[in-house]
Amino acid sequence: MAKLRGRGMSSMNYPIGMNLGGDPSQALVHSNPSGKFTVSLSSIDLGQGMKSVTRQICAETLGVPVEDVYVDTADSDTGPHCMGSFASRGTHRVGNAVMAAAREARGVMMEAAAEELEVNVADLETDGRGNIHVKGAPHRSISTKDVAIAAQFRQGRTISGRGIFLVPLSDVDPETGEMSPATCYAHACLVAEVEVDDETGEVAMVRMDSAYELGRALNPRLVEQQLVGGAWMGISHALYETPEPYYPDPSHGPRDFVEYLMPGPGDICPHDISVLERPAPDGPFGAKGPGEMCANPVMPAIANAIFNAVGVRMDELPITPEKVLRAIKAQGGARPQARR
Amino acid sequence: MLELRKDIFADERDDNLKEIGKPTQRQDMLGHVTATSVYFNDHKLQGMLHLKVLRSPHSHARIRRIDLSEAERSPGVRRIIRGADVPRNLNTLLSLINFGKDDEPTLAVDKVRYKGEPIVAVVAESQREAFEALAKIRVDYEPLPTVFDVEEAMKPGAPVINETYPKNTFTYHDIYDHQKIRFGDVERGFAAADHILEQRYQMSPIEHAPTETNGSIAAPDTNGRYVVYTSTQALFFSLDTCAKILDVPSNKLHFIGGTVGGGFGGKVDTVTEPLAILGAMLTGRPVRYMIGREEEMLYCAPRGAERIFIKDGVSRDGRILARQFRCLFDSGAYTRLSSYAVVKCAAHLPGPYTIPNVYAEVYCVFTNRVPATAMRGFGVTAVDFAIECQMDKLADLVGMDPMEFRLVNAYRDGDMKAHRREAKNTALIECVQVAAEKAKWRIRDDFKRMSSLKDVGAPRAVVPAPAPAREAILVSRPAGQQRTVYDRPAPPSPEPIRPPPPPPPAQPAAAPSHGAIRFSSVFGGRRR
Amino acid sequence: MAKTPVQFRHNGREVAIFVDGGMNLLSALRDEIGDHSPKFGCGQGGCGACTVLIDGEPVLSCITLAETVAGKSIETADGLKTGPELHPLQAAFMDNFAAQCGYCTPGMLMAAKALIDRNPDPSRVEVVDAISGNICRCTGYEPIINAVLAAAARRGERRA
Amino acid sequence: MPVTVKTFATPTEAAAALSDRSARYIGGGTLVMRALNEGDVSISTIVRLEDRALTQIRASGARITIGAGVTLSQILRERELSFLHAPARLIGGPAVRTTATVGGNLFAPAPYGDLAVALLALEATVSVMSGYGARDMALEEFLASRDRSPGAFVLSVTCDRPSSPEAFRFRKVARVKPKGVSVLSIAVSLSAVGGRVSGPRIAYGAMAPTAIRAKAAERALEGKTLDEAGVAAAVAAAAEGTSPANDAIASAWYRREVVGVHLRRLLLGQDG
Repeated sequence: MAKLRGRGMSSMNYPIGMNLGGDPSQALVHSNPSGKFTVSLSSIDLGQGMKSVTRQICAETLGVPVEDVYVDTADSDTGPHCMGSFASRGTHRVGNAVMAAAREARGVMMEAAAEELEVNVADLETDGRGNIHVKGAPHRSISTKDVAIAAQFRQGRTISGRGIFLVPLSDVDPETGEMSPATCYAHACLVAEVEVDDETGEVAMVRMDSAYELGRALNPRLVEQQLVGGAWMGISHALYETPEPYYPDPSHGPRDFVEYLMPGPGDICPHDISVLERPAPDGPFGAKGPGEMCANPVMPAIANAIFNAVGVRMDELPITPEKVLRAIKAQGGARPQARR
Repeated sequence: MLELRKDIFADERDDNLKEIGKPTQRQDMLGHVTATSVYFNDHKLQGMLHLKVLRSPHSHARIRRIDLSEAERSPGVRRIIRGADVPRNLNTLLSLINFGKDDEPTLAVDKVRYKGEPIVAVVAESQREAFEALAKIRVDYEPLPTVFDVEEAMKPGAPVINETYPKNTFTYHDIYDHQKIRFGDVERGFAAADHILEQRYQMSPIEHAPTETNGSIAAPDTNGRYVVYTSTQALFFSLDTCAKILDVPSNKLHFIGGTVGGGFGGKVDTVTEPLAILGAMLTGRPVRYMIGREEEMLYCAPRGAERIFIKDGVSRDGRILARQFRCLFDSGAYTRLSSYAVVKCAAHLPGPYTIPNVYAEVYCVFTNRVPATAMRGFGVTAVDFAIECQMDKLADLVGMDPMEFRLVNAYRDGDMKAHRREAKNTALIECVQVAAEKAKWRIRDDFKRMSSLKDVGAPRAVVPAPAPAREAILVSRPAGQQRTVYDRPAPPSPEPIRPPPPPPPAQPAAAPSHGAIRFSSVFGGRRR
Repeated sequence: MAKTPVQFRHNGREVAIFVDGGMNLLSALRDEIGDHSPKFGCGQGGCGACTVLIDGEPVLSCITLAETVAGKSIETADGLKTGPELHPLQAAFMDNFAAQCGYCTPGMLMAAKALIDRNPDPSRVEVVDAISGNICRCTGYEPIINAVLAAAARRGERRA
Repeated sequence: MPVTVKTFATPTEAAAALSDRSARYIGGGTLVMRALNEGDVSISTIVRLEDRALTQIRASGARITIGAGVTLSQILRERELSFLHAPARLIGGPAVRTTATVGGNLFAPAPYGDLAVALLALEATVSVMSGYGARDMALEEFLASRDRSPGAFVLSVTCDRPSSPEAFRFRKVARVKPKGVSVLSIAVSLSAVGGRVSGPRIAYGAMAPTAIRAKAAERALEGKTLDEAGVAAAVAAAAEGTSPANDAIASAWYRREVVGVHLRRLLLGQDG
């Protein structure tokens, strides 16, 4: 009996947004009479943090504290069109739409402030704490609340903005496949260490180290949520999951969370992550989107680690103990490769 | 543990922002921990009815007769819905963006094409009464031959699963049964290679398994509208799909969602909303249609299986000279979104590496299984698994460290990709370097000095000369027959396993490239 | 349909409802009481999203026959706060970003409460066992485990 | 037809009510309530028995009797039952263990029913109630006949407490940690006379439609020492007489392939 350890790696990129573009999203931003802002979207938050990341983008663009912004999602009567929450498009597409809407709203807010302070708009700046003041003269200042009141009740202005973001649709050449699939890509490299039981084919995760390049990390805690949870799903895809355990034979499909195998809280391993930020030229504050690609590098890294540990190639997902054991037996036993 | 490497690409960023880059608490976190976040199923409506569907026990069968007489008399039943009651009982999701033909009924009428396909919906006062009525429905089936393997499905004479696509493959550009990538000349590349490696990879289907199952509640609203609480991942996508299937103006529908118990791609297909709304229309009462867990596991769309064949030519010094793909997407019985994933897959090839000769054919194949749909990493996950396993084998073949092998072939700013666009804003090299450092994986200094911004352009920036007019052949090898050739590639097998496609018809100069995937706005009418 | 009266304590409050024969506790709480904090995830006893405490013990309300809780005391995530003040578990889940979609969170919180009420100073292994019947598809569990350990520690400090 | 819940004070009344084919006996509810939730309309009556005896644990000397209504968490609280803690702890999560009962576990189809595996290796007897009244039978006999006797339910289980911790060993092989359904499970109860195994009893879970005894392995272990050489014959015979299924957890091939490996590790006290 032997438990053999091995390390494997993988590297990859991932396109941001719907392939070929043509997937618009819109946003509306408006202020209430006391300078608190609402972002109206029809975009969905299914856990990825859509509400939170668009809230930060809006606050940054307006120059107000994040507490002064609330994001209202997914009502088709109040939220303008959004293509949907998929294809790693939320941060990039919706974020850009919110940024455009916030920019327009900020323009009105600054004009209203200029009128109140009797200065030129160009001389004003926001302090991000809810005040607008004359550059170099912080004492000549007005709160966003007072600006909103003035705009609403004296100046008759609406502090609001509309935004849309659209990557124009690309054609695809039928003969060569020439196309413009995406405007930016996230990147990753991941190292997985596993322990393989050469008598049972069981594979246990030992640890993972990874580097992800995601454009600007708008909120590191949200990025961490995606990368940690996504890597767990990657382990699950690699070693456990499928509704057709005997594919292409469709029989014996799992019916519940007991039969549908996923790693339990006792199967997880340490995972150290480095995040690189190369801003996307067309991303909101350079952001791309970590949502989808985070699971992908784990699968091949594990397969390659298993080869390093016992010398068998696992070319079919999921890599079950049965597949590993059959391969080891076919090879006449484990053949550990050079330790890495 | 997560660290931000601010030292890398620092000159491309302004890090002095007030809100961006801060670890701000989630706007929805308080709602989550106090269990007050409102999901679709947390809406309680007066007099709510419950909808359940009868699912096919067969993977492929003709429906001879449906007898509802006993079920209609079953206690608590308020309405039984058949295919004939659905205003437009044929749809394909991407018809909203003008891509593909309508090929899937909301409720099966003449034929079932996968086990679990909905045939009849029962709307009753309680779930129990709906279940009891379902048990009283009698359906007379004539079982048909089935096919579950993508390569079997593509063989001449295979059972026709989805009559909309009689060859069991989706149609691209109105003329081809697959999406092509042609870049340089792979045969030239193979001829120049020191090693050829030809391998087969397979990913089984994967279920999204969100903790909240798919579902929706539809209710008659004031002034003749219908309000719909839904778990959809794409509010307007679902709204417009329902407007089309139910043949009502979109402003008759008021969709509310936005807080969803996990999706991962599994809540785009809009399987519950049309029936819930139709139930509300036919009964005048609120109707809830929530998928059960066993239904979700067995009969709701998973991430589709993919079979991938890769043939690589590599030089002794570790440069990949040619890479050829044949990818078969198992779409199940209907198109859903697999047709789109195929094009995304083609665009992704040959992975984040600069290879002068690339050839690919990617197919969307129909089989008698549950239709596949989008999932996290859609179109890319399985092919990245295949490519990265292949990269590891190639490194082994040429005796290189796998990290260094990737660095040698990594794409950089200014390189020409196989889809004929220049690479920009790349960072693969830096990710590999940082991961190696983090994992204490030793790579040589000259590899540590490489950069996505250095040694770019030049020969790597041009579109190479095309191949002479011939179809390169990639033999589909059965599992367990992986092949490595250490000298010259074997000559292509005489018989192509697919007949060569017909030449493209001549196009009027003005027209857009025929059938090029053309997205109208989601509100746009259909063009074909 | 024959209805059966059932009386029990719900988050400290005496309640009486009528239930259908065979109704499970999850439906009773959500549809009859109006407490939507326990979630339907499977109805099979497999995901833990419907976890509540009966007389301090964790149970899956979806596979609990409603009429068997007569005279018992039931706690749900809806009753975790004391007034405006968050329960240490709720605060720790926030600090540790231990929720994404939030659907498993109520069940996770109750499974964790059952543990730290009995065992104020649990080990990581004990925490892992306590949540082992609760499925989370988003977080990878690590932040949840850390949150429960942090909540227990925080309570310890309070007592000290 | 709506579901009716009937609650009785005595086994006899409950047994009478169960003569109705649409009636099901409910223990902890993990099987019956799930069936109802999933839309099993063959159940229209649920029969409950409220009899304190069902939840009692009675020990007299080495002999111990466990009421069918005793829950797995009750077992885990009971020092008298420490020999059953290993299997009990590995079933479900805490919330399942709060309600899942000893009796219910005897009816759980493969790959469930790990407690039955442990009890089988302990040669437990069960008191089974049916229309004909209560009768005691060997657990092995009960498991073989349970699916042919609808309406029967279990009142209690009785077994001998193992003489020492080494005398009873249990291993569950699951994909998911810490709580997962069995790829297979193994229970071994044995005594060693002068370092040699005597009268070993080996039971498997998920190696047949119900928990079964590994008779061939038992014979091969008789009189042997507990070392690599001593257990070799039993390991070689481990899969004999088994008929595991292909299911979502593992294939029959895999179960046969590894049962010997796990039996060896259990007998030699190796982990993993």
